[in-house]
Amino acid sequence: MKDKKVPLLEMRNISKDFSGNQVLNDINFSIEKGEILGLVGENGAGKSTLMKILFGMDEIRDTGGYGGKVIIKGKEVNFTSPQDALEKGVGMVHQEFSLLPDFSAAENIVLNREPIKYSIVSELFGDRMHTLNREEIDAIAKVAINRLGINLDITMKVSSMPVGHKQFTEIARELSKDVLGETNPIELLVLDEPTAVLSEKEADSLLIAMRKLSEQGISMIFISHRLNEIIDVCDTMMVMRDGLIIKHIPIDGVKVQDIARWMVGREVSNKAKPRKFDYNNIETILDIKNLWVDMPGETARDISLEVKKGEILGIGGMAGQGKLGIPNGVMGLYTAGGTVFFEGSELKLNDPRALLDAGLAFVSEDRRGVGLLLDESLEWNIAFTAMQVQDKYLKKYLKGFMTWRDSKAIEKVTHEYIDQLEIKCTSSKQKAKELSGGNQQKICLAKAFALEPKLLFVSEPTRGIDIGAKSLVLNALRKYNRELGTTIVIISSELEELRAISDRIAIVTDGRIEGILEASKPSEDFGLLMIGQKVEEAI
Amino acid sequence: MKKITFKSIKKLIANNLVTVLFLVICGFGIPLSGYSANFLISGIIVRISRNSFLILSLLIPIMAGMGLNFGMVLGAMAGQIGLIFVTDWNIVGIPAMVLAIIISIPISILLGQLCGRILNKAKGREMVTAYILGFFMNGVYQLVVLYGMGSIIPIKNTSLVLPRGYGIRNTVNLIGIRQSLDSIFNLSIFGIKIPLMTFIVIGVVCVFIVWFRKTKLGQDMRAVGQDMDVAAAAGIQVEHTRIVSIVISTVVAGIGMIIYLQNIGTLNTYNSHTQIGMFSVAAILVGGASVSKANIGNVFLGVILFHLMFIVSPMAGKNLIGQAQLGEYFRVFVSYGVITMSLVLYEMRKKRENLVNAEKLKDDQGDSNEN
Amino acid sequence: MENIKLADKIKSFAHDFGWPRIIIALFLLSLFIMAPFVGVNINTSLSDTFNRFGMNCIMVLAMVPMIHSGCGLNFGLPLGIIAGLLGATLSLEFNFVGGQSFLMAMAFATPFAVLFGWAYGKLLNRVKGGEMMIATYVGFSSVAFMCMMWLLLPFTNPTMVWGYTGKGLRTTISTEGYYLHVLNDFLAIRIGEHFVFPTGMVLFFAVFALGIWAFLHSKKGTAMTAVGSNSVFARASGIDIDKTRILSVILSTWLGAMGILVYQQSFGFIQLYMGPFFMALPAVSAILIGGASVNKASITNVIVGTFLFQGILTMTPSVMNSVIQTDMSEVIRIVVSNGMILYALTRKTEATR
Amino acid sequence: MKINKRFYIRVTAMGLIILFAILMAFLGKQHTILIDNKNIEINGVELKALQIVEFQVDKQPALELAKRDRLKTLVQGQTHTFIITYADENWEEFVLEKKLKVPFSEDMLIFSIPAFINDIEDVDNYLKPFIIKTIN
Repeated sequence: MKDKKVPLLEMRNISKDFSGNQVLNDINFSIEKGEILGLVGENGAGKSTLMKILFGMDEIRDTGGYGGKVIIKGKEVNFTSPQDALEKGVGMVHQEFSLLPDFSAAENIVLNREPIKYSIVSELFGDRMHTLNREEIDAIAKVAINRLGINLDITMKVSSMPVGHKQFTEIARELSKDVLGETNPIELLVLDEPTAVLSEKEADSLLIAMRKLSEQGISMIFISHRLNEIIDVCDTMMVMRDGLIIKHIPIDGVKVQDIARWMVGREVSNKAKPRKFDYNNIETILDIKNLWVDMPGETARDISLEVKKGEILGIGGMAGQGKLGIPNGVMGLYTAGGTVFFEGSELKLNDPRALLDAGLAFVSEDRRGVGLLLDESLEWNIAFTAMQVQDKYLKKYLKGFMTWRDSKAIEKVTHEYIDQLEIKCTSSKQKAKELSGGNQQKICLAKAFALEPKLLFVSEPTRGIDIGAKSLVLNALRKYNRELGTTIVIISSELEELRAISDRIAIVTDGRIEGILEASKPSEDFGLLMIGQKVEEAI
Repeated sequence: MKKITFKSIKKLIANNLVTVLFLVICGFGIPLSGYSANFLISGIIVRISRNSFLILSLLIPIMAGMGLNFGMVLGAMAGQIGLIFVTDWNIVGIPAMVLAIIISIPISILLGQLCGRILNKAKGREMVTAYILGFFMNGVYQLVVLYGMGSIIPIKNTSLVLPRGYGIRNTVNLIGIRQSLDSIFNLSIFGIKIPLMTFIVIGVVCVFIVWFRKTKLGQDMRAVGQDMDVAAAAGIQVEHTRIVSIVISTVVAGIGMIIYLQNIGTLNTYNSHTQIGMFSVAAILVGGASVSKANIGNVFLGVILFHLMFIVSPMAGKNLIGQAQLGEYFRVFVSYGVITMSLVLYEMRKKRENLVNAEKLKDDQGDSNEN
Repeated sequence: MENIKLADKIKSFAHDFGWPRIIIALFLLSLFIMAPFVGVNINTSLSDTFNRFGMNCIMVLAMVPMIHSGCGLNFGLPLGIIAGLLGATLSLEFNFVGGQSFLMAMAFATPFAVLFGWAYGKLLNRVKGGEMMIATYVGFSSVAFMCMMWLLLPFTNPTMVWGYTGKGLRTTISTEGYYLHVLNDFLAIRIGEHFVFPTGMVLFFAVFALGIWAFLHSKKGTAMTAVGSNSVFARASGIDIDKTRILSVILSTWLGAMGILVYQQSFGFIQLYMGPFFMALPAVSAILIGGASVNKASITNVIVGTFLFQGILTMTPSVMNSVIQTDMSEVIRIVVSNGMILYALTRKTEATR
Repeated sequence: MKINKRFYIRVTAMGLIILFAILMAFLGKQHTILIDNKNIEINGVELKALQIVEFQVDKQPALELAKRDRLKTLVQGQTHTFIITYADENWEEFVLEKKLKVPFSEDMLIFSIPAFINDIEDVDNYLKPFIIKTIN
């Protein structure tokens, strides 16, 4: 099927940097007509940036454009927007659905491109007064659905559809765009983790549909973390890491273990000497049994985990696999079930106050949404939780009836942390929203430190902050653990960082603990755990 | 035929609690008030012909996700201004009504544009903003009518103007147009006068609404009403579509006000439009409409039930406790109570829908935990 | 270099003080300047403004707790006013006189205010995000409900009951002989024969304002501010969101009850039935004129806002009439008051979550 | 080109609506006509009021006027037919009919019967705008 002629899409020495750090450097690859290319890589390896360049998203243009050429069928091309890319036959299917619940499948497929019947009124009041041509809408929808080779009732409302059918409706919408003849036929379809939300059976029918499309000459870029799907459906495969293409080879003969090694394999640059942590005879401070957490996008299904007193436990895993669910569930921010023992006594779930009283603290991954009072001063942000939970920084009158904010004490503690964590700000009265990402993260840390917790959950502490702030935050955490013996549970999607600071790392995949390894273990083992391949347990 | 289990009846009642409540109130009220069926039916017929055009103007903004358009008061003002000019030029009969409508349409379009733009700036709290905008424009309306007309805007007919030389009187006698639409050809079936022409006009606007849903603009509005981001991603001009929905609603409200006033016969210039918003919203809610979903059936059911309660309660109050005044307050209380209840039910149902998704998720995990 | 910095300072001051507020302040100032030229006695209008300030400021203060806790503008103020009316009528029923009747009215009103506030708060907690519209209609339906109650409740005090039937309350009841001007005359300062400063009322307000200011500095008060500013943050810090919001609603309703009592003692009449129907809008627009937004309000906003709003209400009838011989004050009141609310609602501040 | 076509359609539609509005104004304009059966003096000649006369305009019911009577009737629209039936000394009936155009802007007009009978063609004599004499 793959005749050797001008490749459908070719990307020649593509490079991109976001304010200093190099995200993509010298990317070269090409796709033939009807070929399915599997694109694999850790979060932050540069996959989504590459796709954004292909689709000419504003995000790229606003941050200084990109180097290199994008060539389609031999002609260099520079799309101005996803709509423009679509005109040239390059479609994209996102992970989250952009479908209207109360519209039928057919109406969703032709949204804003509905075929119309002329009505005289439009002469007066503009084109949108034409009436819809119902029959043609159904016809187009049927054609698009048939190309996917699945049977789907196009009159059914999307809201009452199973998840798989929603995915097919979304893909059918991209395909239907050329049936109308408005755009030249779809030649390249990018599928961004389409199977992430599908069940096994639904994923298989999607893969079959993809095979059918490729026989019709449509080439596809299939981004997924489920490596076995990649092996089943793709013709060739490309592994990306730290903005580089590590491997670009045909799929036959490749095993899952190889992919995992390429995805993750790089030497551990652990400057700090890894301390020997004797796990056997140290008592467990936190014991989680069959925890499930209903956090949208990060659902934890059945987590059982023991955290030893005084250790730094890392929790890693791919995005969306549920690792963030653990801290949010334990701390009561999202409904959770199961049993959690802290220092022997059982904790009441779904009640943040009980957790805080017991001596746990949590630095949320959603700095702006959960972690900060953006319109209030730094003093408030740092002193608030400690004041509410442990009545710190309050002057008490009439035996506790009249409490009064002790502004001097608040100011003192704020300045303490400003110096300790080197927070760059004009004054302690400055509003939190005026600080940089890195400094905001330090404020969240200071808020948790002010509680002097026995156990500290830290979630994605270094996401989206500059390198300097990163090392400072990690050092502060390490210092707190070494000097005050605070047990730290750090959740991060950057494996590198976890291995630098944690004693051991638990990998969460598909809502369960896949395995727990010593930090010093080779990264390939972690890679395998991430894609759900068992590794002989270290402990 | 779906087996009507107890559960489905309970679900039916739960969904349109407000309508059922009104059936109960009218059920008790009618016998208590002692009105004859004939009197009630003719009263309802008059009210349907008078109010339904106005209430129909609420349908399109609901479809476009703007909630209950309290800003229809702006359309009522435009209609009244049209009537004032027509009365001043001493024009009567159907031609006068048509002329008043033609005058009111550009004013309604202008006010609708203004209202639409303001509501676009207050996304998420359209209803309270439209409500306050109604009050604000009432001030501007008074500025124009109480001070502008006669001084800046020439008003020839002295019987319209206040003794001080400018500003329109509080009540304007619309004798020229009174009942002109209603009395074109009305047949009376065993004693009840049915204004056929008015019903035909109402029928026309219903056909327009049904046809409008089938147009591209109608489809865009439904899309914007459900999810603005998805609509925008598909390339629909969300802001423009929302403004158009408000403009149409204001124009229809303007025409509706003219029909309402021709039925009543007199225009009290400064407060007849203030109550219209509240009564129309209460009526459509009683008909079973919600903030996000409404159809023509809700309008007519609502008009019948709401106004039945309105006619019946003073007399019922009088017979029950010997205080007509009580019945008077009772119907005001029920009208406001109905709006409060349906707004609360709508918000709670919206919250429950989000919860249901979470529930579904939990169940999936529940069984996945077992295996 | 100097004047550039000055210009920036003015521009930044103007920006956060908000253009509409500046226009209104200048408009009021011009009214005060024009007054003497048009034969309006400055003293009387000033004392009139202070009097009206005293009458309304507690009802405007009632807005602060709910705005702080993120429940939005309290369009349901009539609920608090009804609690106050019940307190007043009960105090008159038991024939308390003078200062004592005012205290008893407050005492009677408090349980109602707490009960209504609690139920109202619970309701608002179930409709987070849609509070303002529902508050408006809770206010209206409770006023309409009370209209029925005023007819049915067994009151007997002859000054309050309808003359001929002897049952059901009059629409307006005079507080003559009960707590009329109880606060106004309390160490009132008279300068010349025109100017009277109602120290009692202003002191009364000062006590309440201080109370709220102190509360906002307390642990619970800080928690309330956090709930208003970012409720997820507050929840993560172990605060019971719903309980805090209900507390703020109870506080607002109670202040509304106290506010109407102060209003009556100066106004001289208790207005029942449809009296409190439109009382929420002036209070809401006053605090917005003072600089508050939909989720941020301070005591200074209350003072500045009430003074500006009431100043306009007193000055426009007298000054404007003599300037352009027409009573435009009603129109101006509507436009300014509702214009302000509209301005606040269309600001970019995120809607009450 | 396409825009022009639609542009013209819209302009003509706008024009049509305005014309239709003017038509409505003309059709709906109401005038009050005061019918006078009084002596009237026209360019020097004194015309006597009639003993009894019948006045009818368009389809409205006929009105009877005695000497020195003045009646009022409302008419809608611009052109009306006036029908006067009267009898002379020897009780012979005469019927005079005239189609007249009423000036649009005049709200109130006065119609003198004797002048009408005297000279049916000379409209200005018997149909004049009625101006209320204000004491200024």
